Amino acid sequence: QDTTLNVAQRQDPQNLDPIDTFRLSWGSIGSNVFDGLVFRGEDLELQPGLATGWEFLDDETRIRFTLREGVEFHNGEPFNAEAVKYTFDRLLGEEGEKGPQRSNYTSIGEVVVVDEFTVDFMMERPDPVLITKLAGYGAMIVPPMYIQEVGEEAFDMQPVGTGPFRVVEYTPTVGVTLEKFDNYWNGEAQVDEVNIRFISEDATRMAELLSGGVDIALNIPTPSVETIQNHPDVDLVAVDGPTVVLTRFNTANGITADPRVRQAISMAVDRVTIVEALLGGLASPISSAQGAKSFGNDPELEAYPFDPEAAKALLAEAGVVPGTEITLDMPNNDETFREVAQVISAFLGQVGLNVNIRTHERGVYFNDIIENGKTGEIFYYGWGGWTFDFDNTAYILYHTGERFNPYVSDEKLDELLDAQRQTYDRDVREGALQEVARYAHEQALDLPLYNTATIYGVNTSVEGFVPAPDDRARYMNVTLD
Amino acid sequence: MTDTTASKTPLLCVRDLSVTFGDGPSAARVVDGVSFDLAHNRTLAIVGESGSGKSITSLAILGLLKHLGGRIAGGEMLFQSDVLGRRVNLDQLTENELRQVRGNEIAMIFQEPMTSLNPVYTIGSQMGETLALHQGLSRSNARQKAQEFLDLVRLPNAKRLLDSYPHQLSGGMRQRVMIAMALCCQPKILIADEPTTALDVTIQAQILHIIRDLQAKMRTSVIFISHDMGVVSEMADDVLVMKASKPIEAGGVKEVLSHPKAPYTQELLAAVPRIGSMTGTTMPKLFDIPGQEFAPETVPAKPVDRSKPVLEIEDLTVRFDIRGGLLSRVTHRVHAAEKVSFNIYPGETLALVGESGSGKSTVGKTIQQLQDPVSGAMRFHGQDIFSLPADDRKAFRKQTQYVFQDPYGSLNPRKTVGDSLIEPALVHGLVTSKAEAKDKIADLLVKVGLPADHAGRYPHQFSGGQRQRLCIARALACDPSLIIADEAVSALDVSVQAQVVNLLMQLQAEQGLSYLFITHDMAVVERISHRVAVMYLGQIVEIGSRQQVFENPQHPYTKRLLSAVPVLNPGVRPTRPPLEGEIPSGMRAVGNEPAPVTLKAVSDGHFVAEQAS
Amino acid sequence: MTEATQNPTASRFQRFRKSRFAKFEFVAGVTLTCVLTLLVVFSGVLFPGGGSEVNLLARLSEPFQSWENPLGTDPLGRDILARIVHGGRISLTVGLLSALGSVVLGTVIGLYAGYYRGILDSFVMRFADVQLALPFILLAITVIAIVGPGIDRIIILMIVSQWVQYARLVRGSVLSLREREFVQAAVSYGLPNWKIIFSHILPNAMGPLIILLTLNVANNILLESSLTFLGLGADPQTPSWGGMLSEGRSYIQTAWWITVFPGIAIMLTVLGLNLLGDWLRDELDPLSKTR
Amino acid sequence: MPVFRFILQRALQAVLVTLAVTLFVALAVRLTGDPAVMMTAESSSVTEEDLIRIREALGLNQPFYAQYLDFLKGLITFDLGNSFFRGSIADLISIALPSTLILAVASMGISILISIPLGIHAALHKGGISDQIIRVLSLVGLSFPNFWLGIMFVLLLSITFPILPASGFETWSALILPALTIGIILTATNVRLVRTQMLETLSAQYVMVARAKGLSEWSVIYKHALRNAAIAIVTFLGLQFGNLIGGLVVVELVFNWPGMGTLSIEAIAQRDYPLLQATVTILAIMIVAVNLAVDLVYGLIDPRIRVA
Ligand SMILES: Nc1ncnc2c1ncn2[C@@H]1O[C@H](COP(=O)(O)OP(=O)(O)OP(=O)(O)O)[C@@H](O)[C@H]1O
Ligand SMILES: Nc1ncnc2c1ncn2[C@@H]1O[C@H](COP(=O)(O)OP(=O)(O)OP(=O)(O)O)[C@@H](O)[C@H]1O
Ligand SMILES: [Mg+2]
Ligand SMILES: [Mg+2]
Repeated sequence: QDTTLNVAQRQDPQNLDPIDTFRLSWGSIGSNVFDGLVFRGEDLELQPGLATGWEFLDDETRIRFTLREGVEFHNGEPFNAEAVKYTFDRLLGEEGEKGPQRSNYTSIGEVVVVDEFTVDFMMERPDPVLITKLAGYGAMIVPPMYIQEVGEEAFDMQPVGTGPFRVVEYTPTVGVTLEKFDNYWNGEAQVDEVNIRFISEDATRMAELLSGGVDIALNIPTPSVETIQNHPDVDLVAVDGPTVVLTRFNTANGITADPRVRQAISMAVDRVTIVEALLGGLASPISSAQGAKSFGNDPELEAYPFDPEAAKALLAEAGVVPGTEITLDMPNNDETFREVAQVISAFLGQVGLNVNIRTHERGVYFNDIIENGKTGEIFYYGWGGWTFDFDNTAYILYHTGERFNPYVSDEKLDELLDAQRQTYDRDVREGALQEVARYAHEQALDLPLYNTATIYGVNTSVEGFVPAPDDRARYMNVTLD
Repeated sequence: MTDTTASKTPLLCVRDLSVTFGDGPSAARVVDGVSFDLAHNRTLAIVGESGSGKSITSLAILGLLKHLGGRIAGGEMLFQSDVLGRRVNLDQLTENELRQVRGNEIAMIFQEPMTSLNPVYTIGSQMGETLALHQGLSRSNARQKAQEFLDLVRLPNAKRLLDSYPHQLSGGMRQRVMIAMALCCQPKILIADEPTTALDVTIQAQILHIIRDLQAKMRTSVIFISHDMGVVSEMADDVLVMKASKPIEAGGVKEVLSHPKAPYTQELLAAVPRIGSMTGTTMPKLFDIPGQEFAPETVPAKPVDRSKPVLEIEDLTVRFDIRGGLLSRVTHRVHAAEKVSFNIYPGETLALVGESGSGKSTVGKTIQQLQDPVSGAMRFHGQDIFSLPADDRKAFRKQTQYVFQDPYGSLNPRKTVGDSLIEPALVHGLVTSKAEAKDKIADLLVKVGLPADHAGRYPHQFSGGQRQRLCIARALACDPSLIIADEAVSALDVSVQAQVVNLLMQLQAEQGLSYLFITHDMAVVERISHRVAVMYLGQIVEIGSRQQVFENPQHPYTKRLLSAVPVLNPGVRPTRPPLEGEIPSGMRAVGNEPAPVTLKAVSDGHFVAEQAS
Repeated sequence: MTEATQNPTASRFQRFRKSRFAKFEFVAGVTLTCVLTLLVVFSGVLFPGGGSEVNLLARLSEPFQSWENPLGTDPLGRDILARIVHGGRISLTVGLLSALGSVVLGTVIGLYAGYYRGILDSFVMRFADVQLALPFILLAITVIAIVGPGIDRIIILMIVSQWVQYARLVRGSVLSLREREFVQAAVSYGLPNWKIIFSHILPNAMGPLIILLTLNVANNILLESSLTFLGLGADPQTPSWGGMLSEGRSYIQTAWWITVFPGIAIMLTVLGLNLLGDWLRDELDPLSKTR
Repeated sequence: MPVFRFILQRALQAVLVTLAVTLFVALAVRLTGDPAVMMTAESSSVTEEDLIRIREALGLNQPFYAQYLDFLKGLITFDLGNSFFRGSIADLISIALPSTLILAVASMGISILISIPLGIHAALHKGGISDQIIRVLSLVGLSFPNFWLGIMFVLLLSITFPILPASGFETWSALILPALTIGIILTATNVRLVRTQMLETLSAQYVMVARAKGLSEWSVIYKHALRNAAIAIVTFLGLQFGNLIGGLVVVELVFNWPGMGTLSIEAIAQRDYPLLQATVTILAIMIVAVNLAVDLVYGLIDPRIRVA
């Protein structure tokens, strides 16, 4: 009797090739099909994956990986140093150029085959996050012979990896069917088949979950949390995720160019209430643009307290008259933030700021409104590096000239951010990143709101599902009643 | 057919029939106490004014009222049925029994031939349907039989017709198909509801002939509904006159038509234009309507001054292009008017007569500049119109006014009649102030015998005759010298028609108007016109004074036209020869131009086309 | 289809029995539309807060529990009733403005095209074909991707893509009216063209036009809600029915009232307009006028 | 010959319309934003060189007319090329088109099955109770926002009473809810249409004639009246097809139906020019084709426009 696990997730990754995507929707499929040299499980600890170990050589300009033996791709092709070299040559070469993953790995200069089960990564420049990055997305190891045989386009649809499941069929916009891979190197999947369906409409995905049409649903929207909690057959499984939500300020123009105004706004918004009331408690208020699990988080750092009176005073001091109009920009497809924005608007209304909310199509929002600095005084920003390393977020937010940083340009921040990128020393880096967070807080460069939980709805018949904070759901150890 | 000789009991015996529509207090009684007997092989004509309940009576006999929401409120209709094998009261039959009688023993030809045939089925299938139903014929047998009946109504090429659709047939052909369809089960009773009203005189004559002929062959009893006394006199054995849902008078045809007792019957007969009644006179003459406002003597018969024509038409030619083929090139042309020439003098009525499609309206419209001619000249009081620039030409639209055939259609339903009347005068700047306009409207209304305070009403609040007067009043608004009346009286009831014709003549006497009177009704023409022009296939084939044309018709076509008019001479069956076939059409392939006819003088002012062969 | 093909007796009968339903339509249509319009017009007086006062303590209160929030509250604790009343403003504005805009534009062009034929006429017909082949929603999504979302743009978009319907309809009427005898009569006594168009043709083409108009007002209200549902409509702070539906759908299992009530509001409005349109159709039927 | 000419003329017109639509779409789509930018919208580190590289890879550096001609060439040779992001467009369409067609046909079917008997019944009982109920119901049906109706169905029939699946498309049962959602709205219009058309034909003289011939009610109604009413009904259904497609776009989203609507909306969101061009063009061709077919069918049922 074959067992089939039915899963629903919001998005279609549209392309199963690891180097052609940056979507979380790929992570929850690809993580079951591919392995990287490094493995990072649900506890976020880095462990040996297809590499059994690694060491830094030559003044940290060369990293040597010892590869696992006896591993086989789904098509029977052996895993070896050639496969690793092929994977990275492909990622950094012509094929990788067409996709969005390449830029994450450009610190690697070249991969050299030492022997059948040893490779050296010759580093172009230091990359402290590299090892983490080898655990995901673009660094997944792909089979050279298979790709050469079927071609790149076929690989997009019918990829082959070394993971616990192999792709049986991928039907764009509909779903993907995975089948247990019998020769998996690291144990055996408990279900025979996983059927992942793409259901973009939240209400429909919920309906399927509640009616038993699917066993596990990903991307549970916060409004549905209560329903799931109250439902006898479905459990809610939540874990802190990488995604943080903040509102950023236009620090260059308008009233928010004045730090006092920014601090006032920070004090006028009650983030705890937002989290409790709107997010069903499934998020945590944050004091910098990172969650508690993030490398670089400083538990000591206290957010601005909720204090409307103080906020009013500060505003008065800054010469902002009550009734001043400001604008908040946001993308149009974020239902939850739509509510949050309106609550923020209500809070700011209490201290005399009238907020107009403008929405934009997501693509336009990021690459026009933000990139070209066309935002109002306040604008939404949500970011979730699956690496859980503050570097990723902070660099984008505060480093001068970054694509999504139209306003902040601060020598001190640039220096700190650059410095921590030059070293693999975790303590040095951590100190620098915490310093960045503190400085941003003092300047009130943004208003960090909360770190959202990754929420799954799971039927009670499902056992052994461990929620992945980074959305990379793994179904290997899941069993069904 | 099992006709067991003339039994003493009538075939159909209607007693005290009443029909109501609606229920409760708002119920309308549209047939009230009608009784009659229909004997074997006899024709009963039901005549009466429009809306008097003639059609409803016949629908009641067929048991079709309930589909219209009507109900038989009283009376009985006894019918000797063979299929049911007993004498039945038609009102008491079940729907199923009724269906066996309908179409089989009692068949009906409906009022409007144009809409009585289902447009999406072939003639053959529509006829075959009835035959299959009532006579259980197979497809091919039904087809065979249908063809026989089409032959019987003298439709040319019956075999091909079976596969034709209704729209491919002319009105006359459709009406004949209807007759064939009604007769194909050889019913005992044929109800013919105004079978010829919508048709041309010549076709009418043809159809009446066919019905009479078939009746004689099949010994069918006929109920013939009409408001045309001439037709009735030709067709009926017995007559029932109805008015306002009640029977007024009944009896043998001779008796009723020659010695009408009821005032309404008398009135009806007085209004009937009788062709030949003017023989010997030269001037037009008013209808003698009992109780009308002006006495006939008030119209002095002035001789027409023929020194200076109002309008001269010379070699007027109008053609319509018919496009076809892949490149939509002109492949054919309708030669609607070919080298038409005539004059109209002040105070004169020229009647333009001819069959449907002979080009009469085209000539009228061209004069009114609603249609561009291909060639020819037109002079108003000597002024050549077509050579003027377009803008100046329009001013002449004041000089001539056009009265359209359909009085209802030519009044804007959403304007008060006052507004409609004054519009032409406003356009031509004849009135400038509101007060002036008001006076003028009142004046116009009074002129055509309508109360001045009706100006604020809408067209639908007037009767047909009143509307026709309104159209005439509008034509008068610009003090034109010529009025073109295109079938202006054909749609009217005889009595109303007489009133309108009188009005026209009276206005002519008062104001010296000229008329171009377009019609195909020879009886009216005889009354109203000074001169007559006969058109045939786009050309004038005979023209002369009324007396010359009517008393000495030269062209065969004129003769045919005259002989087709039904004569009110009860009891005397017409002896005119049956007409065959369809009217030839004016459509010709490009390059195949018709030969122009040459007119030859027969006597002073009387010209006739020379025969081609 | 034309009057000529109808049996005069039967239509007389239909007129005669023109049912009580006509009255019902009228009363129900007028009542619904008037009540809703009044509510919307006086929304500012009835609910001065504009329905956007956030009260997180009262979030998701159930309907029919208190006088304060008779229809319950949304996730931000805002009063559903107040939001529906205020939201009607957007819906009705969109419905009315877009329909009025397209009816004016379409009628003028249709009259001209039908009367004079020629280039404009073939252009209108071809444009109509093209427009027919492009589903409005897709067009709207594409255009809004270019110009950005907003009620004003939606209205303009609707006008741009709907005037053709009116133009086609009017053109059709004009083509047949042109041949009617009263128009011919007007030509025959020399009435200038523009006068013929506006005083003879237009009034007689009004009937179907008004029906299309009411239908379109109703449809555009639905379209607006669809677009807002897709995130292309009004900004989040302005209450609109489509927006409410869109926001409420994630709560459909926990708080049905957020979605159901605005849905009913849309339904009633559209129903009211349709009833009115139906009634108007009967009323403007030339046959029923000859009574 | 004239029939042939008619078809030829209509087909030519259809081709021109399709061309105009494709040109319009191709132009409009290029105004919506740069797909290279969109593609990298959420990637934080993109350089101008990256963008140029991507544009080149996507063929966006060519002049517009060349891109358009390429597209047309593809259209004619049935080679729709590749999506910017997701492989062969033909593959995508081969899933989306049939599922949209199934849904369209099913909802049309539902609506025809319901609306014809209902409309006839109402017409036959004009002014009666059942007629009034049908009229009111049809108006109510016209007044639903389609996506809302869909959500209500899901709430009622998938969650409260879990009888039918809320999404999916492999099973027949999954077809029911979306087809019903659109079907109901179509039915509402169609009932009214059938009713008025039937009223018109039922009062026609030839129907009275058919009765006078003694035909049974059944053949009077279905053979004589309905066939004539069908002429207008069919034309209207053709015109309605465009609206149907528009409605599908939204309803597909609600039911996660993998059809052309969903595909188009995704394509717009990603500025996937080739895909969007392809989907909209195919939808347009479908609509044009349906209307062409209607014209031809029209000729079949109405001999008056069938030139002899
Ligand atoms: N379906 C109907 N409902 C209500 N009244 C009707 C209906 N049909 C006819 N009538 C009325 O019944 C009366 C008689 O109509 P009928 O058709 O029998 O007249 P008619 O004598 O045949 O007139 P015509 O010469 O114009 O054909 C008219 O007053 C008409 O208004
Ligand atoms: N616009 C037109 N296009 C093509 N043919 C036309 C047009 N108008 C009239 N005809 C044709 O021209 C011929 C003459 O038409 P016209 O209307 O002048 O006839 P008529 O004698 O007035 O007939 P009726 O008595 O039926 O009114 C007819 O064969 C008609 O079919
Ligand atoms: Mg009658
Ligand atoms: Mg004529």
